[in-house]
Amino acid sequence: MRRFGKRQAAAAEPAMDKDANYSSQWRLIYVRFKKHKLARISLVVLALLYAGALFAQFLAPYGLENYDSKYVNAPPMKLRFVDAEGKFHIQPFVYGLKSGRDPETMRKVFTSDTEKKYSLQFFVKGEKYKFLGLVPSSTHLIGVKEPGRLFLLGTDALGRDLFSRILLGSQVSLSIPLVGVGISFVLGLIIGGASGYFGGWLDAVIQRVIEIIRSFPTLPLWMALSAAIPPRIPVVRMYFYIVIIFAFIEWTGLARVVRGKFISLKNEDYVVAAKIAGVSDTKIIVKHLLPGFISYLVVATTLAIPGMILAETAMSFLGLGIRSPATSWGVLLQEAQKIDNIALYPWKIIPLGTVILTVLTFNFLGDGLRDAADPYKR
Amino acid sequence: MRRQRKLLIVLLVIISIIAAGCTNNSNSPAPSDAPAKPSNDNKAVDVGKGGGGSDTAAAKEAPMLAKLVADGSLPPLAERLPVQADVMVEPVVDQIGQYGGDWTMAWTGPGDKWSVGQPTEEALFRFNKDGSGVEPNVAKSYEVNENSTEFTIHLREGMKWSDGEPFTANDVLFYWEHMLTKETFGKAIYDAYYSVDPVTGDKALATVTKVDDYTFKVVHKYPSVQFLERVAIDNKWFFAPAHFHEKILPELVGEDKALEIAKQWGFEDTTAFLKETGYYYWLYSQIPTLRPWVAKNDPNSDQFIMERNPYYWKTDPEGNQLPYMDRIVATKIQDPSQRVLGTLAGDFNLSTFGAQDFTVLKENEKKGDYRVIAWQQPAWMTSGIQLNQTIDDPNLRKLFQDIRFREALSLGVNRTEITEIVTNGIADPIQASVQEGLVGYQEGWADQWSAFDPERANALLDEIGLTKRDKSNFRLFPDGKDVTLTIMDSSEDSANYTELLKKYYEDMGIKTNVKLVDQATLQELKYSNQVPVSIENISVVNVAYRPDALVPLRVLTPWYGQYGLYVSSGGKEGIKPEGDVAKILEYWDQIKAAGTTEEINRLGDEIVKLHMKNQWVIGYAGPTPTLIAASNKMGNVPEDLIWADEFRSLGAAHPAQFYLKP
Amino acid sequence: MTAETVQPQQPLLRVQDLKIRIQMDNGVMNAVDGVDFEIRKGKTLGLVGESGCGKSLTSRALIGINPKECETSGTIAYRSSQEPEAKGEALDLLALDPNGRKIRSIRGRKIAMIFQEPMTAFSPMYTIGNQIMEAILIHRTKNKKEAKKLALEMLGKVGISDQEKRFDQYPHEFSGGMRQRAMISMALSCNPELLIADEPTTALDVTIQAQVLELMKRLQQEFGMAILLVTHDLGIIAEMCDEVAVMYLGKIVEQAPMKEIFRNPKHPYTKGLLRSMPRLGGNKAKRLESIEGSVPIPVNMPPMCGFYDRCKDRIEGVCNRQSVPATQISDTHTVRCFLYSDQKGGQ
Amino acid sequence: MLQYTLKRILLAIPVVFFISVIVFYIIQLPPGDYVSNYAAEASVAGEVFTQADMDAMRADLGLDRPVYEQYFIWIKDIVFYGDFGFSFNYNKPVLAVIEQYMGLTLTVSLVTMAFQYLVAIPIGIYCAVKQYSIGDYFFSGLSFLGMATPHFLMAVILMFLSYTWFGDPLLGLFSAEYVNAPWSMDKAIDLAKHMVIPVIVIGLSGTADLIRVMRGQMLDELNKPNVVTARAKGLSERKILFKYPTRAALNPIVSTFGWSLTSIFTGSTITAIVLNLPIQGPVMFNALLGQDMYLAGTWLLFMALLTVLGTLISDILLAWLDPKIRTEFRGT
Repeated sequence: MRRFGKRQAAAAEPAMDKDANYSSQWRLIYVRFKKHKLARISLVVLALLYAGALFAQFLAPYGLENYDSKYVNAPPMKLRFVDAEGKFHIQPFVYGLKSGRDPETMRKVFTSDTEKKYSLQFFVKGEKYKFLGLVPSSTHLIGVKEPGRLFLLGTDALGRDLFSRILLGSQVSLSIPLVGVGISFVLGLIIGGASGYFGGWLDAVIQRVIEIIRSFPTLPLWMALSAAIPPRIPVVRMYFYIVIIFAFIEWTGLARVVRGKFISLKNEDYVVAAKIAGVSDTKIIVKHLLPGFISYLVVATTLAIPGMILAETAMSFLGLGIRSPATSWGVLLQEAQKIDNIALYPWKIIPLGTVILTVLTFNFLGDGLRDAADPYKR
Repeated sequence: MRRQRKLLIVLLVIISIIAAGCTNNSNSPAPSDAPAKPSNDNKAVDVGKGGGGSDTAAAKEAPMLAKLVADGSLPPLAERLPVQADVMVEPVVDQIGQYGGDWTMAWTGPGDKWSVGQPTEEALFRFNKDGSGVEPNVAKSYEVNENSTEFTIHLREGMKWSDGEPFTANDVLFYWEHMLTKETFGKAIYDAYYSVDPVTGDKALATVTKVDDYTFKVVHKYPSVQFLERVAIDNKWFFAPAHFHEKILPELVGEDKALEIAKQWGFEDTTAFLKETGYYYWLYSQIPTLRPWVAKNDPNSDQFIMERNPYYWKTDPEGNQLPYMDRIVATKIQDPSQRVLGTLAGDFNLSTFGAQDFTVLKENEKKGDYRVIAWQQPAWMTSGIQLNQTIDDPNLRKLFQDIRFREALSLGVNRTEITEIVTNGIADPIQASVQEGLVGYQEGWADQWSAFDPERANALLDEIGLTKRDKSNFRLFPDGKDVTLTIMDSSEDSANYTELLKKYYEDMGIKTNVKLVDQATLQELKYSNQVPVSIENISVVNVAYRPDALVPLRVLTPWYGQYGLYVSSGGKEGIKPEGDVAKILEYWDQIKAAGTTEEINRLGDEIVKLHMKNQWVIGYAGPTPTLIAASNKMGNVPEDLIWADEFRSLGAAHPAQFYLKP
Repeated sequence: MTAETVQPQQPLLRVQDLKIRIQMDNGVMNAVDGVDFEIRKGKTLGLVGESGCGKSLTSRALIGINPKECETSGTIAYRSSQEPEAKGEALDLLALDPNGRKIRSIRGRKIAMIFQEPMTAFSPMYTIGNQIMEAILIHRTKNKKEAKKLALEMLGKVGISDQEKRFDQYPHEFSGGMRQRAMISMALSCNPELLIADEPTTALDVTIQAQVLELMKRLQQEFGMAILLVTHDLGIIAEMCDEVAVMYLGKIVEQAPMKEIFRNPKHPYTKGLLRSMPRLGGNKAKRLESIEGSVPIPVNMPPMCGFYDRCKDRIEGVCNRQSVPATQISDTHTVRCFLYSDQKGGQ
Repeated sequence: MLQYTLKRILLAIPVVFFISVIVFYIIQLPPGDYVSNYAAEASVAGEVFTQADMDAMRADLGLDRPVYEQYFIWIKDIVFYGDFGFSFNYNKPVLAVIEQYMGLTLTVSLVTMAFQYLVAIPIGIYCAVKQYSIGDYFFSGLSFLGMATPHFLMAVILMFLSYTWFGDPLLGLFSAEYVNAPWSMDKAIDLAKHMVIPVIVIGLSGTADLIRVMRGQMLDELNKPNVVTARAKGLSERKILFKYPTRAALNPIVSTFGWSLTSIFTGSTITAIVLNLPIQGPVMFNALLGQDMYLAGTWLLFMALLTVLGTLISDILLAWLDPKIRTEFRGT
């Protein structure tokens, strides 16, 4: 006999009456989130992106310092199944590249050398690297036999494979915003909360501090930083510095919101009641105040992550931050934005796609979370 | 005198009005030519390509000026030009041009003063087309005595400042007495004005005296063979509008009054005011000049405008007063790509570019309706390095002074790859060297250590004693310390190049850092001797003209580091030059006191030879040309000149004779 | 007042076969599943049931203010005794455009509603006065001064002193009871024929609860309006209602005059409800009973009695095989249970 | 309220003072100063600059004094004479430089801002009301795209597209012939044409943010019981929408308006550099790079002041808009 299962029931419950079920708020959020298709897809995409970053060295056919003057500014190669004679191959292949220069414009011109076929191979031995930063290895997921070259997304001005650079760059661009946002989230929540909840002189002082920090000019700070940082500092550490600075400014916005919400919520009857009942301040904040505006915080923080990814690109534009051969998406975009690249080698804009994709997915994810966390959702 | 002038003007106005009434053509400048000397180019009738109007005589001056003459606000052309015999006739490159139009260009603002300064510059003497010598420009002619101590210089009679005041020897004397020797505009008296005793090395300042209104004399104590060339480089304008500066110089109007005037101009103090008005005068519309175009508005505007000088003293071979183009319109840009885009879109009709923009410019040549003209530069290279011979770190200094190390660095880099990537295949994969055709050219130099031979490079490094290695397999000094090359750079543009260098050097086991600092910091670091490796270029036409890059005379060029400070401080600071560097200085002293040009060239050659022997400056890619993207409408742009600061860059093309085809 | 004498038997509102279905990811939820009831002029109908039984949806469906995800069907025949609808035929409120002018002229004017949460039912952005006046300005007068006068009057009627000052205060400056009074004054400001009170006192403490109920009763007499009282509290039902409808899982399982329900409950659910209600003077030794289990969610329900899982008197093979028809026990008493149905042997 | 405002202004004074100290310190942080910068530029242009020249120039500009002394002189002149110092680069008083760019800066910022608010708020409302509709996805997607593309790249790409499609990259704010021309209809049209790219680039990203916030707030508000109450009163949907949820949802947006005060002046710096807009941002960026310290310092101080002012405005707006906070003041 078909029975109406309890599990399904849980999903439908909030639709009935609001006072239905309060015990499992996070579970409800989870259930509602699962219903948000775009957010679910975004989560999958993000997971793929992060997995790509984690295993970048393995996935990328080439390393960051694989310069080759023969293949400067080469356009993306076509993976082919059918060769020039119309024969079909199960294993995809690429043609070799013949390069020359246009005598008039000195532009590098590439033509496919249909004589030379290089099949796409898996688990190819190539440049040495450390898998996950630990295990030395030289196996790359895909590649072609030397002297063939595989440039799925073309090459840059130094003849490096753009596909590899995007993958390897994602390690920097994807990992560090999380840290920045984490810091600003924690700082904003704690400080803003304390300011709003306790009020009084503490509030006054914190507000002043926030004001000072907010008024702090970021640009010269970055410039001073880049001038002050020693040359052989590991690039990632450099980026960490800047992200921390960034987070340091970012948290203030969050803190203000939190404070405002706290002020308007702290006189709610249920909060006052809890206070009188002797519930500890921390517990009141965590149990009673936070759920009141968690959705806003979620939106704010998920929106802050892409903000930092973009900030990194902006810093690269100003010549601050990561420097080639170390690579981030900001570095790639900075290289792409030169007018001759856009005019002559448009494939260099491809990293923009990954930036947009990441920013979008983070946003959709945040959106899904927001909708899921919304206590009034029907 | 003044009343007379006024009367004359009134008379002229009346005549011109009557004349205007007589002819049908109301804007006809014909009467302005009428009172001029009849000898003044009657053949001008055949100026076929002139204004194209019915009135051929109109072609003698720009329509916009003819109009002013017609309504009486400007004296007729003949009165504005010098006397007939003294008018300078500027040859045109291709053909007689037409009046009108704007030269639109991009600049980055008043800081970019030279990009409008050099093309409009009028020097007393200027370099001739191939740069082999100087020719009179503002000066009409000169005489020099046998032992090159007395220079008599003649000026052009009737020549006028852009405000119509006459230009005479007084202006030269005023400049000499009140400005140059008093250092009012913040520059020390130029070396050109000192002569040196070949025996004692004693330095003596020249004397300048007025002979008559149009003649003055410069007298040196010791022979100064290259005086005119040196003036053409050090002190292009050996004159200033006395009637203007009289009214602002503190020593003439008093400190308080001068400060008051400075404040009126918007300046905070007189020092900055005098520097700007005395040195960068062409940016200020209030100051009369001798240039073809004069400033019309505030250079800080988004668009800086220079308009034709109605009193310009040059004509084309057919007697048409130059310049052809009405205005220079310089639009402020903030990013170099805007210059490219603007040129592609036809917003800028003549701009200059580095070789890196060659392909994008060339590909859009047709669409943008312009042509790309390449001028050679006298540079030694495009990409190279200079090793600071006096760097603080004793280990590094010893290393840098070791010729084997320099050879190793030279051999360890694949020049073909550098030229392909960095110069887009334009430059040759050669050593830093003097180009063929320039003074100091040495046969075979370009190929010295230019092969890519990492094996030999490593062998050399081992031989020097850099055999120890650290964990990352980088070489260490015998005492166990790091060998680290720090390349200091101030431009984002060379990032590709330094990145490659780092790779090659590290392949040899030499740890390399690239430190990007801003220009100001780099300058500071140079003074404090903290630039170990620099990628600055060397561009010299003739060492005798401008020695600073090759001879350690001051803190300027990275390779000689503190040697320069030693010389400029008279031995009080810096590091005493030794060996070949000391020899270079000896040669230079001899050049200063040399009696003949041959002698000077021989000594210059010796200096260059020492550079070839030591290769303090290592080059990885040969020189690339400077590109000029000129609209196809822009005529008379020469195609085969040398782009050199000494020749005033674009100024060498004599832009006054550029013209726009309708 | 005259209408009553003319057509004494015509109810003010007759709800027939009201169904509300909501599309869910895992099926269709029959939140309200064929509800029939009548509200007579000046009388109070109590709609009682547990949380989630669909009573709130039902009450809101009457004036069409459920969210648009709720597919509603059936008829809601509204027969006003006031102009201009008085003369015409009964008006099917459900047939009206839920955002249309017609239904809006009834909402607030003829049928008003008060809600459980007086705090959130008022917007914190506007003064109490502003929000009360709003309805008056829509339905009664365009003159602001007059509207204010009426509103102040109304505030006085619900027992708020110092109205002038209160009028300009914000909801957060009111206590809970005050807010509910203000809410009532807002609802009654246009002198409606029917007041729907959705758990009007649930959020209030007991003494205030009593005051508010007292107030409602008084005003009912004063204005002669009918009340649909939605509650889960049988105590309130006992105090306020003339008739009671017990809802369970989207269906009315039992309907009867108030006294009848209390004296003679038929449906096992009703009985359970009554047993779980504390009584003054009741046997203290006897523990209050509760109904086992919890309300299932009516998604993809097969035809069967919704109370089957929790029912002590369930008949296997009958109660879980078919939907339960309503059984008329007396003129005024209906119950939906196979225990009283003739059809139970039908299968 | 007045008392509160006054108190806040008093509290702001030490903040501004403190900021001015930090600002001055920051400007001094990078090695080198205006003179070395100037010398570097001069030597690039082929001029020769000796150490003595530099020392003399430093003495003239007062840059040879200790930093704190320079600071006090600067502050003293500001406080007593309203003199913000002198721009080395422009050879003009700082205020004159700021004034020169103020008009166009305000034009650009206000137009883009107006664009942002006028576009974002209705779209945000629409997206919330029609949640998960095609329109919602379309606008959200578009705004996300605008937000996800780095400004400088979007500006360059748009410029290049404008060039390839229309033959004009629309550099700057005016075509060459209008830069120095007096105002006319044609010039205004030309300006409007040149505003398209900046408005898209700067406006789109800001719009994205605003749409997000507006949509989120609206969704919160739309589900509040007071909407149901209003509906039960017989209000029309439109009136409900604007009176209740919209009004409440605008709260955080309006109150953060003060925060964006500084972004009027600095928000578009990078875009302005790429697009060659003659506005404050790039001027200040160059002042910072070129160590034109009084100009940079004044600018930063000005920004700091605006931030403080903006915060004040935001707080007052917040209090004024939220009855709860407003009555808290009335009560005490």
